[in-house]
Amino acid sequence: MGKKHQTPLLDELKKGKWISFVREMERAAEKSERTEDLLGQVEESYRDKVNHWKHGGMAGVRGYGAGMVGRFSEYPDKYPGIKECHSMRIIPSAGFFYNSDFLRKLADISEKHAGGLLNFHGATGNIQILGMSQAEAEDVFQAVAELGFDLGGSGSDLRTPSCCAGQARCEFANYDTMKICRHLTEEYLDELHRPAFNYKFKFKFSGCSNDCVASAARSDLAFIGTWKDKIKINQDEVKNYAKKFNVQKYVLDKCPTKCMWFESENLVIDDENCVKCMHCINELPKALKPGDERGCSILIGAKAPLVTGPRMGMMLVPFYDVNEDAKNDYEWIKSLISNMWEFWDEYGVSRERIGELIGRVGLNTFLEGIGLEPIPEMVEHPRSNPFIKFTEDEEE
Amino acid sequence: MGKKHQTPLLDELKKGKWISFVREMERAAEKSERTEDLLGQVEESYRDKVNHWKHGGMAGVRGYGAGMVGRFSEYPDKYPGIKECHSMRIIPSAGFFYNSDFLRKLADISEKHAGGLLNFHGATGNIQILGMSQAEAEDVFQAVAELGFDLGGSGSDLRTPSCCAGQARCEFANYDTMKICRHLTEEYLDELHRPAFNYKFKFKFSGCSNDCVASAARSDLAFIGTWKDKIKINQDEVKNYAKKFNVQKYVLDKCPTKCMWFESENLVIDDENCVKCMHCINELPKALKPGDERGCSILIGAKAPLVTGPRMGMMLVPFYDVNEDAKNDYEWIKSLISNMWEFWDEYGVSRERIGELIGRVGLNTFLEGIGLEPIPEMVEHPRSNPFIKFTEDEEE
Amino acid sequence: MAEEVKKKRLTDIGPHDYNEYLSPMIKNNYGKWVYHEIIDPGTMVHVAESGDKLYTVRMGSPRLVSGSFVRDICDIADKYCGGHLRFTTRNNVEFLIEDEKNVEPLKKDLEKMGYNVGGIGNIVANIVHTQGWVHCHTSASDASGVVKSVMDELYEYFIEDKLPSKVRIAFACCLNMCGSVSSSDIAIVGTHRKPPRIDAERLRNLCEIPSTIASCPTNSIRPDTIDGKPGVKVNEETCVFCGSCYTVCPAMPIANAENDGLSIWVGGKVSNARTKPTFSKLAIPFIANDPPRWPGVVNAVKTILNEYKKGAEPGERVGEWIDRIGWPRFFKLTGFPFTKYHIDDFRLAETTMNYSSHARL
Amino acid sequence: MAEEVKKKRLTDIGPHDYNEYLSPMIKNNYGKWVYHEIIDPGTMVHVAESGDKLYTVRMGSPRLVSGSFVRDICDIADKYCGGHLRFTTRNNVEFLIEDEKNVEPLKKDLEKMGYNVGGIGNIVANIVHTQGWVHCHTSASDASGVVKSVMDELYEYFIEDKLPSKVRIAFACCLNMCGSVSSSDIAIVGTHRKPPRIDAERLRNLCEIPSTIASCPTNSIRPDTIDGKPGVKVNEETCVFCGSCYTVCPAMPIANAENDGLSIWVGGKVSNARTKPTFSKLAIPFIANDPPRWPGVVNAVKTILNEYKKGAEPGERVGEWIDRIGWPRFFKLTGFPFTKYHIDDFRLAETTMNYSSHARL
Ligand code: SRM
Ligand code: SRM
Ligand code: SRM
Ligand code: SRM
Ligand code: SF4
Ligand code: SF4
Ligand code: SF4
Ligand code: SF4
Ligand code: SF4
Ligand code: SF4
Ligand code: SF4
Ligand code: SF4
Repeated sequence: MGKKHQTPLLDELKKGKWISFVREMERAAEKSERTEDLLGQVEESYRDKVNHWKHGGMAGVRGYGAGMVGRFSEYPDKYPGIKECHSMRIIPSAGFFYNSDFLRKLADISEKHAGGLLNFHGATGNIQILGMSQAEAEDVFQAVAELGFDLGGSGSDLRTPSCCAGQARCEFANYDTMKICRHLTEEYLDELHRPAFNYKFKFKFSGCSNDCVASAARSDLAFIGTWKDKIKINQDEVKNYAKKFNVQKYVLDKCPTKCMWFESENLVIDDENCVKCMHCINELPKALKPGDERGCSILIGAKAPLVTGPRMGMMLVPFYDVNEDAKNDYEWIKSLISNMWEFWDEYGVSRERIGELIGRVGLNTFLEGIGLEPIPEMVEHPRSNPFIKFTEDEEE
Repeated sequence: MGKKHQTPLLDELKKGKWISFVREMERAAEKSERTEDLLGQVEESYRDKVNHWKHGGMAGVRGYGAGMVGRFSEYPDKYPGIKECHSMRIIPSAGFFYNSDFLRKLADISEKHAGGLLNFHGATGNIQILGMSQAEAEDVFQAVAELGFDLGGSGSDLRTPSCCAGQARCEFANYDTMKICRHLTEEYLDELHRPAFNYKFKFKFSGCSNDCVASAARSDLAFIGTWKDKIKINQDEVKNYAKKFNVQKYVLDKCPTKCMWFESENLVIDDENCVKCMHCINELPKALKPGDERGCSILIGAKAPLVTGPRMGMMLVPFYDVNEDAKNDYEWIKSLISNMWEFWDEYGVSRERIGELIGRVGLNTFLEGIGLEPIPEMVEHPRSNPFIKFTEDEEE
Repeated sequence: MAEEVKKKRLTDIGPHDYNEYLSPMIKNNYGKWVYHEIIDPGTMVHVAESGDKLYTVRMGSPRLVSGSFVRDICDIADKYCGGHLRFTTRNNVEFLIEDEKNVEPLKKDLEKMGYNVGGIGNIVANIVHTQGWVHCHTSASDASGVVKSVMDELYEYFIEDKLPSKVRIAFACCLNMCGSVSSSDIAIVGTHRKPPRIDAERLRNLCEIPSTIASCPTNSIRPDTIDGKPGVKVNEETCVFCGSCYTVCPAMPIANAENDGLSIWVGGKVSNARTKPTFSKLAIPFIANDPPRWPGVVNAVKTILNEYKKGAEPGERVGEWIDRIGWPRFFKLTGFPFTKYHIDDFRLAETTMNYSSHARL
Repeated sequence: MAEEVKKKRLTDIGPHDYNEYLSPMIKNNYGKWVYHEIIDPGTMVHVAESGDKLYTVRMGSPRLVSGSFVRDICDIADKYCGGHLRFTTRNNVEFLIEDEKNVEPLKKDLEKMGYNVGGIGNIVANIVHTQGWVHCHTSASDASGVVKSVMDELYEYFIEDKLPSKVRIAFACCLNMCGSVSSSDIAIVGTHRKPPRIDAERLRNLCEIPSTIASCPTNSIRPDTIDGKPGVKVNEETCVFCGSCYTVCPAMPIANAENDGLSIWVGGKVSNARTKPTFSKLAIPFIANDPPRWPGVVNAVKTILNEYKKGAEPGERVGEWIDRIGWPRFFKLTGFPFTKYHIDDFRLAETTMNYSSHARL
C-alpha cells in the first residue's frame, strides 16, 4: 500500500522495548488502505488530543441484533478507508485455547475483508476483527462461521461468557470452568444474539477464588470455585516449604481468619473457619490442596461505575454444587438464572444492571423474587440501623 | 407514707442480687406520696405492657429555655402525685467528682421538693431530680443554685458537656479533660440555657482513645486525647510483662498497624505508623506511656439512629494542641466552634444534627465553610468512584 | 423595674468548680499518675510519680436512686474517704481512698448494706440505660426492670473477673437510643412493630405538619386532608415503626401493648483500642415484652455471653470474637435464627453485603 | 418461501468446541494437575498426577495485533507446540509445550523476532486496556499509546521478578471503564473536565429524552424547551463530567482537547486471596493528555511502583501495602498532593470517612 499519511507522533510509539501497537497497525496497513487511513486519523487524534469518531451508528449481521459495533469516521473524506470502521465480535474458544490452523485462517479473513487488525481479546473475551464495512459484514460472518465460530454479544443482551483456563491447565480449579462456560453460551445463544434485556448481562467463570478472569469485578454473575471439606495437607511438603521461607509470617499470619497454626512441626487448619481465600494454597501449592467436595460460589451484580458507582459481585450462593449439576445439564443453575432474568425483566428499568436493581429494591425483595432464603453468608454483617420492617406474616 | 398501691409485679424485681431500683423507689416512696403514685403507675405499665405518660408538655424555670423535661401522667386522677412529674437536669461537677456534703444537701432538696428520686447521672451526664411540679421548679432551682449548681441542657441547645476522669485519676490522660469541659460549659452557658440551635449539640471529652465517656458514639464534637511523638518504653518493665504473659500474641499481634516488634528482647515501635489506639499501653501500663507532645483529636458528628441512621464521630482534626490552647483560654477551639455553629445555623435545617448536615452537603463543603483544609487523615480511604467535580479554580 | 427587687435570684451561675471536690491526694498528683493496677474486680489502685497511691472501690448502682441511697454512700465516703467520691460514666459509684487500710473495711460495710462491689476489669459493666416506663412517654418497654433482671442473671460477672474482656451492655427503651447504645457489646433496644395511629384532631392542634413529615426516615408520612382539614397519612407499607413521628407529634402514638418488645444487638464498641469504634449489629429482631422478669431477653443475653466466654480469646471484645469466627457461626452457636430482618434494607444497606467469595462452608 | 433458497446460510452455530484445541497432554490430564512451578518470569510448568509436565511460555502482546502477528505466533506454535497455544485473560500469548527441550529454543526464537517473554510471577502484568482513539467514540484519551509508554518504562518488571507481588495495571479511556479497571493495583482512567455541549437539533432527532435524563449519576439533566421544542439542559453546577449522557445521546459531546486527560487510581484487587476484592482509590485526579509519550502518567505510575517496591513486604499487593502504611503516608511518599477531590462526595461518600481517632501523627 505504501505510506499515505505522515505519523510523526505515532512513530514515537515504535520506540522502546515493549511490543508496539503502532508497528502492528503499520504491518496491517501494509496490506490495507483502510488501516493506513486509521493510522492517519489516530495521528490526527494524537495531534488534536481528541478522538475523531462519530458517535455510534448502525452495523450488524442479518438475523442478529448483536455482535457488531458500528464506527464511522468524523472525516470520511480525508480517511475514506475508515468511513465505516466497524468491529465484529466473535465468541472465543473457552479458556482462549486455539490452534494455529484456525488462527491463520482468521488472520486471512481479517485481511481479506477488514483492516487486518484484531483484538485478542476484547475486554469481555470476544475475538474482535476491526475495520469492516457493513457491506462486508455478511461475508466475514459466513467465513468465520465456516470455521465453526459464531458472533458474540453486544448491546442489551447476554454478553459472551468467559472463563479462566481452569481444569485444562490449573491445579487449583474446583470445577470445569470451560465446560459450563461453553454450555451456558450454547444454552442462551438466543439471548446472546438477540438483545431483549434491560441492559447487558455478563457471566464469568473462575475455577477458584484467585479469580483469574476477574469475574468478581465485572460480571453480573460470577462463578468462583470453592470447596466444602477440609484442605488436604501434605505435612512433608509443608516442612520443605518451612525450610525455604518464613511460613508463619507469609502464610499463617496472612490467613484472613487466622485459622491455621503449627502444632510442633505440623500444620493444623481449623477448616470450619476457613473462608477458602486460596492464600495458603497459593503459597504452598505442593503441600496444600482444596478438599474433595468441590463446587463454586455465585456472586451477583458486579459492574462498572456508571450510573450509581462501581459494584463488586456480592455473595448470592455460597456453595453451588456445580459438579453435581453438570450431570443434569446444569438444570439447577438454569432455573435460578431464569428466575433472575424474570425478576429483572419485571422490575428492572431500562439500562439498569441487575446489581443496581438489587441495590434499589433491596436484597430481600430480590431473594423472595427468585426463591432463595436469606443466609448470613450473604452479608458482611447484619444490619446496624434499627429500622426493621416487621411484616405480618412473621408474627406469632 | 405507707403503701397505697399494690405492686406484685414490681415486687418481683426486688429479688435477686443486683441492687434493685424498686427498692430505691420504695425507699423514696416512704417519704413521698408522689413516688408512691409513681410506683403505682409503673406497676400498671408492668401489667399493661405500655407506658402511661402523656406526650411531653411544658415545664421550665424562668429565664431558662432548657433544663427541665415536662412529664404528665395519663391517669392524674388515679395517681395525683404524678399529675406532674417533671425532671430537672443539673450540670454535674466535671468528672463526676463530689463530696458528701453536697450530695446530702441535694438529697434533701430532692426529698423536700420532688419525689426523692435522682439519676446519677442522666445519659448525657446531668444529675437529674425526678418528680417535680412546675410550681416547685423555682424553689428547687434556687436551692440547687445556692449549692453552686446550675441547670443543664435540654431541647435544641448545647447539651451539658461531659468528660472522663482524665488527669484527676488516670495515667493515660493526654490533656486536662475536666478543665476544658468546665471551661467550655462556662463559655457557652447562654447556648446551653437558651435553645437557639437547629437541634441539640453535644461535647464530650476523653483523655485518650479508650474513650471512657463514649464521646465517639454520642457527641457532635468528641475530643479524644492523643500524642504526636514516640511512645515511651521502659524495656525492663516490658521484660517483666513478657515473663507474665504472651506479649507477642496479646499485644503485638493485636496492634492495628503491626508497628511493634521485638529485636532480641527489646520492644521496638515504628511510631510513624502508630495510630495511637492505646492497646499496647493499656496492656503494658507500667512499660509504655504516651509521648510528651500531647493533645487531642477532634471527631465530629456522632449521634443516635434517627433519622438517617446512627453515626460515629468522624475525624476532623487529627491533632489539636489543646494543652497549648489552654494557655490562651482555648481560643483556637472556640473560633472553630463558632465557625461550625455559623455554618450549621446557615445551612442546617430544623432537627438536623451537624453530622447529618455534613452527610448531606458533603465534607468538602463543610470544610470550606469552617475554614479547614482537606487532609488524608479525615478519610478511611480516598474516593473509589470516578465522579470528580472538577472546579475552575483548580485548573492551571 | 419590678425585676430589681428580685436581684438576689440566682441564675446562670455556670458549672460548679470541680476543684472543690478533689481530694488532697488527687490535687497533688493531678496529671501525674504513672500507672494503675487492678487488685480485684472491686478495687484498683492508681500510683503517682510522687509514689502516692489512690485506691478506688467501685460499687454498682441502679442509677435511679433514692435520697436514702445518696445518704448511704455519703456515710461510707465520710467514714473512709474524707467524704470524697465520684460516679463513673456508667453510673457506678467510686470511693476514692487514700489510706490502703480503709479498703477492705469499706468493702465489708458496703456488702453488709447490700450493695454490690465490682465492675472493674474483665467484667460485665453496669448496664447504661434510660428511663423506660418510669419516666419516658416514648418507651416501648421498661428500662430499669430489664436491666435489673439481666444484671441479676449476670451478677457473677460483675463481681468476678472471668470473661475474655470487658462486656458493655446498654439498654434503650426506644429507637431514640439515649446513650451509647448503638455501639455496645450487647445492646437491648425497645422496639415497636405497628405503625403510629393518627389522632386527627390533636394533630391539628399540636403538630407542625412539615416537621412531622421530615421526621420520618422512610418518607412514609404524606400530607393529607382529613375531614377537609390538613393532616397527615402514613404509608403502612413503608413505615418501619421507629416512632420518630411520635417524638415530634404527640398525636401519632405508636405504643402497642401486644406488639411492643425488645431487640438484641451485638458486637459494637466505642473505644479505639485495636479496632475502630463500630456499631452493634442485629442479633434478635424481636422478643415480646414479658414483665416483670423479661426471661426472653435475659436468656438471649445469657446465651450470647456464654458463647462469648467459651469461644473468645483473652482480650477479645464481643465484636472482635464474632469477626474472627464469622456471623454464620455466631448464629449457629447461639441458635438465633437468621432472618430477612437481619439483612439491611435502609439507606446504606448495600455497603453491608458480602462482596467476596469468602465464606465458611 | 424465499428464505428457503438461502438454507445453507450459516447462523447461530454457537460457541466452538474448545476440545478441538486442547493438546493431547491437556486432554489426558484435564482436571488432574497437581502443582505448578514458576521457572522464570517467562516460563512455568504444570505437573499432573500422571507425572506429565506441561510447560508454558508467556509472551507479551499489545492486544491490538495484525494478521502478521497472528502468523508469527502460529509459526512458533507449529514449530514447538504442535500448533497449540492460548491467550490469557490479560491478553498475553501462552505457548503450551509438551517437550521440555523446546522451551529455551522457543524463547530464543521469540526474542529474536522482537517479542517480549515474561509476565509470570511477581511482575507487572500486561496492562489490560480498551480502544482509545483507535476505535471508541467516547474516549477521553488514547489507550494503546499510554499503555505502550508505561510498559516501555516498566519493561524490566515484566521480564524480571523483582516486585513484592504481582502488580496489575489497567487502563480505560472513559468512565465506562471497560475491563476490571476499577479494581486494579494501579488504574489509569480517561477523564473529562467540562460539561457536555448540547446540540439541540441533533438531540431532537437522535436522543430519547427520558433515558438521557436517567443516564446522569448526579441528576444534572433536566427537560428543557429549546426554540419551543423539547430538549434538555445541563446543570453545570452539579455535572461531574462523566460522559454518561454522551453514551446515551450522541448530541451531547463532552470531549474537549484542552481539558481532557487521565486520572490515576491505586490499591484495588479482584482476587479473594487474603483480603476481599476491593476498588482502586483516587491517587491523582488529573494529568493532562500529553501524547505521544504521556510523561505525566508514566512518571506517576513509576513513582507509585518505586515506593511500593521499596516499602511493601513480600507478598503484599499495592493495596495491602497502602493499608499497612496508611493513606497519609502514601501521599507523603509519592509526593502526590491530597486535595478536596480525594474526599468522596458521591452517593455512599459518608461510608469512606475515618470514623475513629486512629491517625498517624
Ligand atoms: C470492546 C470493549 C473494550 C475493549 O477494548 O476490549 C468495549 C467497548 C465499548 N464499551 Fe465496554 N467494552 C468492552 C468490555 C467492557 C467491560 C469488561 C467486561 O465485559 O469484562 C466492561 C465493564 C464490566 C461491565 O459490564 O460493567 C464494560 C463497560 C461498558 C459500559 C458501562 C456499563 C455499565 O453498566 O456501567 C459501557 C456503556 C454502555 O453500556 O452504554 C460500555 C460501552 C462500550 C462501547 C460500546 C461504547 C459506548 O459508548 O457505547 C465501546 C465500543 C468501543 C468500540 O469502538 O469497540 N462498556 N465494557 C470490550 C468488549 C469487547 C468484547 O466483547 O470482548
Ligand atoms: C434523660 C435521658 C435518658 C436517661 O435516662 O438518662 C434522655 C431522655 C430523653 N431523650 Fe435522649 N436522653 C438522654 C440522653 C441521650 C443521649 C446520650 C448522650 O447524650 O450522651 C442520646 C444519644 C446521643 C445523641 O444525642 O444522639 C439521646 C438521644 C435522644 C434522641 C435522638 C436524637 C437524635 O439526633 O437522633 C431523642 C429524640 C429527640 O431529640 O427528639 C431524645 C429524646 C429524649 C426525650 C426528651 C424524649 C423525647 O421523645 O423527646 C427523653 C426524655 C425522657 C424523660 O422523661 O426524662 N434523646 N439522648 C438522657 C439525658 C439526661 C441528661 O441530660 O443527662
Ligand atoms: C471509671 C471510668 C471513667 C470515668 O471517668 O468514669 C473508666 C476508667 C477506666 N478505664 Fe475505661 N472507664 C470507664 C468507661 C469506659 C467506657 C465508656 C463506656 O463503657 O460507656 C469505655 C468505652 C467502651 C467501649 O469501647 O465500648 C472504656 C474503655 C476503656 C478501655 C478500652 C477497652 C477495650 O479494649 O476496648 C480501657 C483499656 C483497658 O481496659 O485495658 C479502659 C481503661 C480504663 C482504666 C484502666 C483507665 C485508668 O488507668 O484509670 C480505668 C479503670 C478500668 C476499669 O474499669 O476496668 N477503658 N471505659 C469509666 C467506668 C465505667 C464503669 O463504671 O464501668
Ligand atoms: C493465565 C491466567 C489465567 C487465564 O485463564 O488466562 C492466570 C494464571 C495463573 N494464575 Fe492468575 N492468572 C491470570 C489472571 C489473573 C487475574 C485476572 C487479572 O489480572 O485481570 C487475577 C486477579 C487479579 C487481581 O487480584 O486483581 C489473578 C490472580 C491470581 C492470584 C492471586 C494473587 C493475589 O495474591 O492476589 C494467584 C495466586 C498467586 O499468584 O499466588 C494466581 C495464580 C495463578 C496461577 C499460578 C495458577 C496456576 O497454578 O496455574 C497461574 C500462573 C500465575 C502467573 O501468571 O504468575 N492468579 N490471575 C491469567 C494470566 C493473566 C496474565 O496474562 O497476566
Ligand atoms: S482462577 Fe483459580 S483455577 Fe482458574 S486459572 Fe486462576 S488459579 Fe487456576
Ligand atoms: S484458604 Fe485462606 S482462609 Fe482458608 S486456611 Fe488458607 S489462608 Fe486461611
Ligand atoms: S479515656 Fe483514657 S484518660 Fe480518660 S479515663 Fe479512660 S483511659 Fe483514662
Ligand atoms: S498505640 Fe496502638 S497502634 Fe500504636 S503501637 Fe500501640 S498498639 Fe500499635
Ligand atoms: S430511649 Fe427513647 S424511650 Fe428511652 S428515655 Fe430515650 S427517648 Fe425515652
Ligand atoms: S413510625 Fe417512623 S417510619 Fe413509621 S411513619 Fe412514623 S416516622 Fe415514619
Ligand atoms: S472505556 Fe470508554 S472510551 Fe474506552 S472503549 Fe470503553 S466505552 Fe470506549
Ligand atoms: S456528563 Fe455526566 S454528570 Fe454531566 S450531565 Fe452528562 S451524565 Fe450528567
